[in-house]
Amino acid sequence: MIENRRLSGGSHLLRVRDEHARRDTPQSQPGQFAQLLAHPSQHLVRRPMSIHDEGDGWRSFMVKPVGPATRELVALRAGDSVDMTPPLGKGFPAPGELGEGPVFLVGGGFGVAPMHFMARILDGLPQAPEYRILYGGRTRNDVELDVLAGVNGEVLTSTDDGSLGFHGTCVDLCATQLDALGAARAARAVVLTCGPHAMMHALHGAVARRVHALYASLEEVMACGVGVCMGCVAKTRDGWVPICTHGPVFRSDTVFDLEGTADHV
Amino acid sequence: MIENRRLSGGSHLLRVRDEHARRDTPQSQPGQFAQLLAHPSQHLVRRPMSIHDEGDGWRSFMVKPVGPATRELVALRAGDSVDMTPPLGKGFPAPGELGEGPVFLVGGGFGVAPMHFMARILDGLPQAPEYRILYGGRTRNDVELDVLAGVNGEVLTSTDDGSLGFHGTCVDLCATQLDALGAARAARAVVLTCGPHAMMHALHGAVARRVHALYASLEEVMACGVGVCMGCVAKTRDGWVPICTHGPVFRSDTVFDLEGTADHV
Amino acid sequence: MSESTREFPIRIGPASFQNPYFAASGCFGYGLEYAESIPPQELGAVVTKTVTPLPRAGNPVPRLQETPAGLLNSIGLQNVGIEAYLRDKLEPLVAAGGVPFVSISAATLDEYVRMAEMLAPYDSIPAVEVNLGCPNVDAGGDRDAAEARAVEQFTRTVKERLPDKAVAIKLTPNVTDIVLLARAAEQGGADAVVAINTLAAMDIDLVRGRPTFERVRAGLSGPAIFPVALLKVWEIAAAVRIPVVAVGGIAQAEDVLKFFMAGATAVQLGTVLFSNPELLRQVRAGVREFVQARGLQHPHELCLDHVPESAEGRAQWTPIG
Amino acid sequence: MSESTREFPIRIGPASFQNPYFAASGCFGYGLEYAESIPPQELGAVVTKTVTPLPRAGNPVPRLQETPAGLLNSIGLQNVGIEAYLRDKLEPLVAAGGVPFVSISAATLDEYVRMAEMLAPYDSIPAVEVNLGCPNVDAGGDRDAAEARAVEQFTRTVKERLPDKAVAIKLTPNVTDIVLLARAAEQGGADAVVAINTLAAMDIDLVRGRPTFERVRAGLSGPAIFPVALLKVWEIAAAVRIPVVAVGGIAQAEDVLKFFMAGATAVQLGTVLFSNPELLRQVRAGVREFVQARGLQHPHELCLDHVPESAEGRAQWTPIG
Ligand SMILES: Cc1cc2nc3c(=O)[nH]c(=O)nc-3n(C[C@H](O)[C@H](O)[C@H](O)COP(=O)(O)OP(=O)(O)OC[C@H]3O[C@@H](n4cnc5c(N)ncnc54)[C@H](O)[C@@H]3O)c2cc1C
Ligand SMILES: Cc1cc2nc3c(=O)[nH]c(=O)nc-3n(C[C@H](O)[C@H](O)[C@H](O)COP(=O)(O)OP(=O)(O)OC[C@H]3O[C@@H](n4cnc5c(N)ncnc54)[C@H](O)[C@@H]3O)c2cc1C
Ligand SMILES: Cc1cc2nc3c(=O)[nH]c(=O)nc-3n(C[C@H](O)[C@H](O)[C@H](O)COP(=O)(O)O)c2cc1C
Ligand SMILES: Cc1cc2nc3c(=O)[nH]c(=O)nc-3n(C[C@H](O)[C@H](O)[C@H](O)COP(=O)(O)O)c2cc1C
Ligand code: FES
Ligand code: FES
Repeated sequence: MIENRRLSGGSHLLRVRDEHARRDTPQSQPGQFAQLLAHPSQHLVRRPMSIHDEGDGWRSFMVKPVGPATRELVALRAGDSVDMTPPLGKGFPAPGELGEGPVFLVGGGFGVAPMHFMARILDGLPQAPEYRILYGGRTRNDVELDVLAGVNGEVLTSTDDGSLGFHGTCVDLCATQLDALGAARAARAVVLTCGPHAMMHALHGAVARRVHALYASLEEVMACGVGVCMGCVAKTRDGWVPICTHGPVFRSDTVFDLEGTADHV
Repeated sequence: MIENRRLSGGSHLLRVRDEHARRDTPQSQPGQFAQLLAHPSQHLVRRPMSIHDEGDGWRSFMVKPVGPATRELVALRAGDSVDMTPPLGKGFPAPGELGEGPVFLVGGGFGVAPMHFMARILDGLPQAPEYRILYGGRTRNDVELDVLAGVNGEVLTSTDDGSLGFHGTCVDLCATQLDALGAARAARAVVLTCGPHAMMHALHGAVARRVHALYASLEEVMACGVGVCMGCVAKTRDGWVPICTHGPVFRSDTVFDLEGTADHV
Repeated sequence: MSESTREFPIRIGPASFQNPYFAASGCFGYGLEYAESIPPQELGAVVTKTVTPLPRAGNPVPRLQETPAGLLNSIGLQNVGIEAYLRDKLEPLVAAGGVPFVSISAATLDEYVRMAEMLAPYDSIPAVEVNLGCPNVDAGGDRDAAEARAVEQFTRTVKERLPDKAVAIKLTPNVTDIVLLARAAEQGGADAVVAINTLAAMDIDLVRGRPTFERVRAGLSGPAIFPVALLKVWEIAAAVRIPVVAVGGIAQAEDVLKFFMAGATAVQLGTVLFSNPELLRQVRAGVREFVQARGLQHPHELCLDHVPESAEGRAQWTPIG
Repeated sequence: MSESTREFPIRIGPASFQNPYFAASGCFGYGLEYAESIPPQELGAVVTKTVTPLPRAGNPVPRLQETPAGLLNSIGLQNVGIEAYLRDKLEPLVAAGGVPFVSISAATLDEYVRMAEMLAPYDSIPAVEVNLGCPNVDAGGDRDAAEARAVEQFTRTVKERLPDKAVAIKLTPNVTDIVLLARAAEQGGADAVVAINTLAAMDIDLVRGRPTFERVRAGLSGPAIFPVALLKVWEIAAAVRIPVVAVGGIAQAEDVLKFFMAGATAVQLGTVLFSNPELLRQVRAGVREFVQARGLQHPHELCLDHVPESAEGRAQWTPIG
């Protein structure tokens, strides 16, 4: 590990060495993840983490300490070793596939990590599309704006208690933003989201039909990370498929509002 | 942990903070041990380690990496935390109880650690008794003389292959030393030993009857360290007793040459 | 301090205990060995090292081997025998304010008769645990007790002679269906079942090229077995009406809370005590916090609904003022 | 590379394998998913994800939970079904040089008949593993297979229809005496027994206040269970004359060496593959070094003397030039 920086709300930004990583021709796509574990670790199974950025010789991750393995990770110091897989899964559509309309990057909690990566890539395009990051949390403490440092695009925040930015959820915020665009422009918009399942589900209900496309990055407990163990499945139109290989990013209409998923949360 | 110093043969000298420790009025006796484990650790059970020295606010240990838990310990860096029990068990007789004759401290492998502590204490006495450290190993690499740095007494070494010091075992060396003393002085000598079971057993056979007393520090796999689990027993004249509380130091004639112990090794 | 240890009292048959946190047999000696770091009076009860009709020297060394998140032991019930126990070990524990939950084991019904009769006169002993699950002895070990019929008979034999004491039957997990054994214990008149003893397992010493333990088979304990113990407790709690005392791998308050959710009336701390003498205090604090945060009065209210309602009152607790 | 993987060949019934290192069922998919880090042709065989007569969707999520040194799974045999397996999955593995050891499971004898008949014509399948130990399904799982009579019947049914293939019977450890099941498999004509499947266990989600898995009961795998698996393999190897394939918690070469000492003919790598794709190479190097250092030719020579001599030749190996 190269660097461990504590963020404003208690998450950590970890920068991990990877000789194949490249800033300008990244080996990974936003929405892809890697599996990480401290090395040595008290744990058996590496934990999936969305890629927050890729630089020359490193990749970064935003790790929220929610349990023993993530606490172990954030306790590491520069120089300690980390066990890290190559980038896994299918990320968000490439910038070229986002169409001409406005792009909304909607992140909740550590779901903002892949939004940072996407924004940084959009910023680097000769003709950056118009995009906004909508970043929501319960309270201002959950909105760790320093994780988005260096991003050019506009960042709008929302908090459930109104302590920062828009008073409400980022689902409401996104709906408001689409309202402001007008139906025609909204219909050309693409929304990318990552965050708690309930939030993404609500976002699907609120905006999927009004926009060109909504892509959501799903989360499930993982072991192998490569479609072998069948541990991390989601019900899609094609049946139960591993999130780690068929996702984690799915078009929302292929995974939400299907029979049998309603009670997933 | 305050300091981790690699010794010449691959063992490590670990200095661990303990606010109760005192150089001049040590809380522990040579031959006592503490149970150590890296913290956090991949292991469940703390490992017994003879106390190598006690200073103001610290205790030191000579750790030989022979398996996973000792390898974990020697990989620690200054500043890392260590889980350490208070001093446990019964050590060697106090200096005042060693009598007037010469004292031999016979250590094999990491068994030299408590000999360092004993020597350092003898050195500090107003009238230090005459003592010698006999330190044996298979080859010169096993004789890590730097672990005895600062000791005033004479150090004699032996190696099975003759690559350093006396050519033979430290049992032979001890016998030779006693021969040189003459029977009468030898009969007043006290021998303290710590090392592989087979070595101590042989030493008992070779010298116990010629000297005033031989004390041996036994080794057995431990869990509780306080006489609860009955895991670490040795057969003594009083039956099977926990080494961790009744020892690890025993008068050799109470534990060797009893029925049922011959096949222990 | 004694205030805080008198918390969440429980009942098992005729006996009551100031709290539901016990020490597991074999992991706390006869009760005083750990007194410096864990005063026995802070525990709900001390389940003592299993005593047998005669003293036992136990198995050859080595007797212990660490495994991933576990500990193998082949102690072989080394103990002073019931006579010396009653003469030398019982009183000091009681004098120190500890509550002895005496663990016994025997190879035959006759021996159980004799042991029960020896224990009966001691008013200072509120409870007896019958260890039917030791994998480390030849006679009277887990293999002899794998039959429901045997469990019922052993239970009845002991309970008939100890009507005023809580009699708890400790079961082996090394069976196809532990529920059958628990039901047999209930049928035999047990006041509680205790689950689980160690899992049968072994290790091999590669250097010496032979099994680590002379008896080959040893008992696996520690965090590694917690998920197994949890299932056994869950299954038993759903099937019997007597209290279930949960033991196996407890390493933190969360584990204890899970046992309560699975229907345990009390828990026993074992292997992890060897390396974490703070465990009792951590458990106490963690359970208290969780229970209070949910506005409950007693961790028994955490019990999930797999447990038949009729069984819920099995270990009625009475809030203490 | 292919030179070094052709090392310590073994035989199981009519089939031979280039080395004794297999992938465990459910831990290597249908054989190609891991190909980038673990080329299937480096394994002695790939035991495929268990296939059933019809496709199965498996159990609800969550399906996984880590425990101390272990992994709980409640996959529920999600698989494409035997038809799709034979149509889509078999050939690509064979084409890549992998050796398919096809794992099957069914709920009734009739279904086993049908599956065996479907497999019989495929010359590219040298071996079939019958999974009688899954704790995560209702019908055909470990509880149905806890009876020796059932094991013998299932075995005979499959083997009669697959005389030219190696038929291995995978047993559940969740029984009082696994040796009875192993003997029943032998009696039914099995070419090998495979031990062990996962230990029955569970976890509880404290936050949601309910069992982590919808079916409550799940299967525990990983290093935590190694000492249990080792004892089962030891006991079985001493009691039957057919080869024993060892599986359970292998995390390093030392574990594999212990299984060989306990009498295993081959081993399967499982859970630890998920986090250590180097495991196969580490095992290969570690076993080779140990065997060579002792001047042996084959790890089968490590087998200790609890195994009857008559059984030692059970998996004769022929040194390859
Ligand atoms: C595709 C993907 C991307 C993710 N990206 C991030 C990220 O960028 N930053 C971040 O902090 N977290 C991320 N997570 C979540 C992260 O993996 C979990 O928080 C972590 O595994 C928890 O481990 P723990 O031991 O600390 O906590 P535990 O106590 O084990 O679990 C806490 C919570 O995490 C879930 N969880 C446990 N194990 C796993 C596992 N192996 N896989 C997934 N979830 C698990 C549990 O269901 C539980 O709800 C991501 C998860 C997925 C699937
Ligand atoms: C009283 C006493 C004093 C000791 N003093 C020292 C010392 O000063 N320096 C030193 O390097 N070592 C000392 N040891 C030995 C040390 O405890 C073991 O080397 C250590 O436990 C090995 O652990 P491991 O995980 O590294 O190796 P493992 O692979 O677990 O074991 C390697 C060897 O150590 C033995 N061992 C394993 N666990 C234990 C245990 N809990 N207790 C005792 N032995 C065990 C095993 O039998 C095996 O032979 C002492 C042991 C005792 C009993
Ligand atoms: C060293 C040791 C000795 C034990 N001795 C006994 C015993 O004498 N009687 C008994 O009923 N259980 C005995 N046990 C089993 C424990 O009481 C307990 O059932 C088991 O270890 C599981 O709990 P744990 O994982 O918390 O240790 C012993 C366990 C260990 C580790
Ligand atoms: C995620 C997962 C899925 C499994 N699926 C199967 C299966 O389909 N069929 C089977 O026979 N065993 C299955 N098993 C059991 C393994 O093959 C193996 O018997 C067990 O995990 C013990 O070995 P291990 O500890 O090395 O993993 C599965 C295990 C895991 C962890
Ligand atoms: S984590 Fe194994 S299939 Fe996705
Ligand atoms: S280590 Fe437990 S009695 Fe000595």
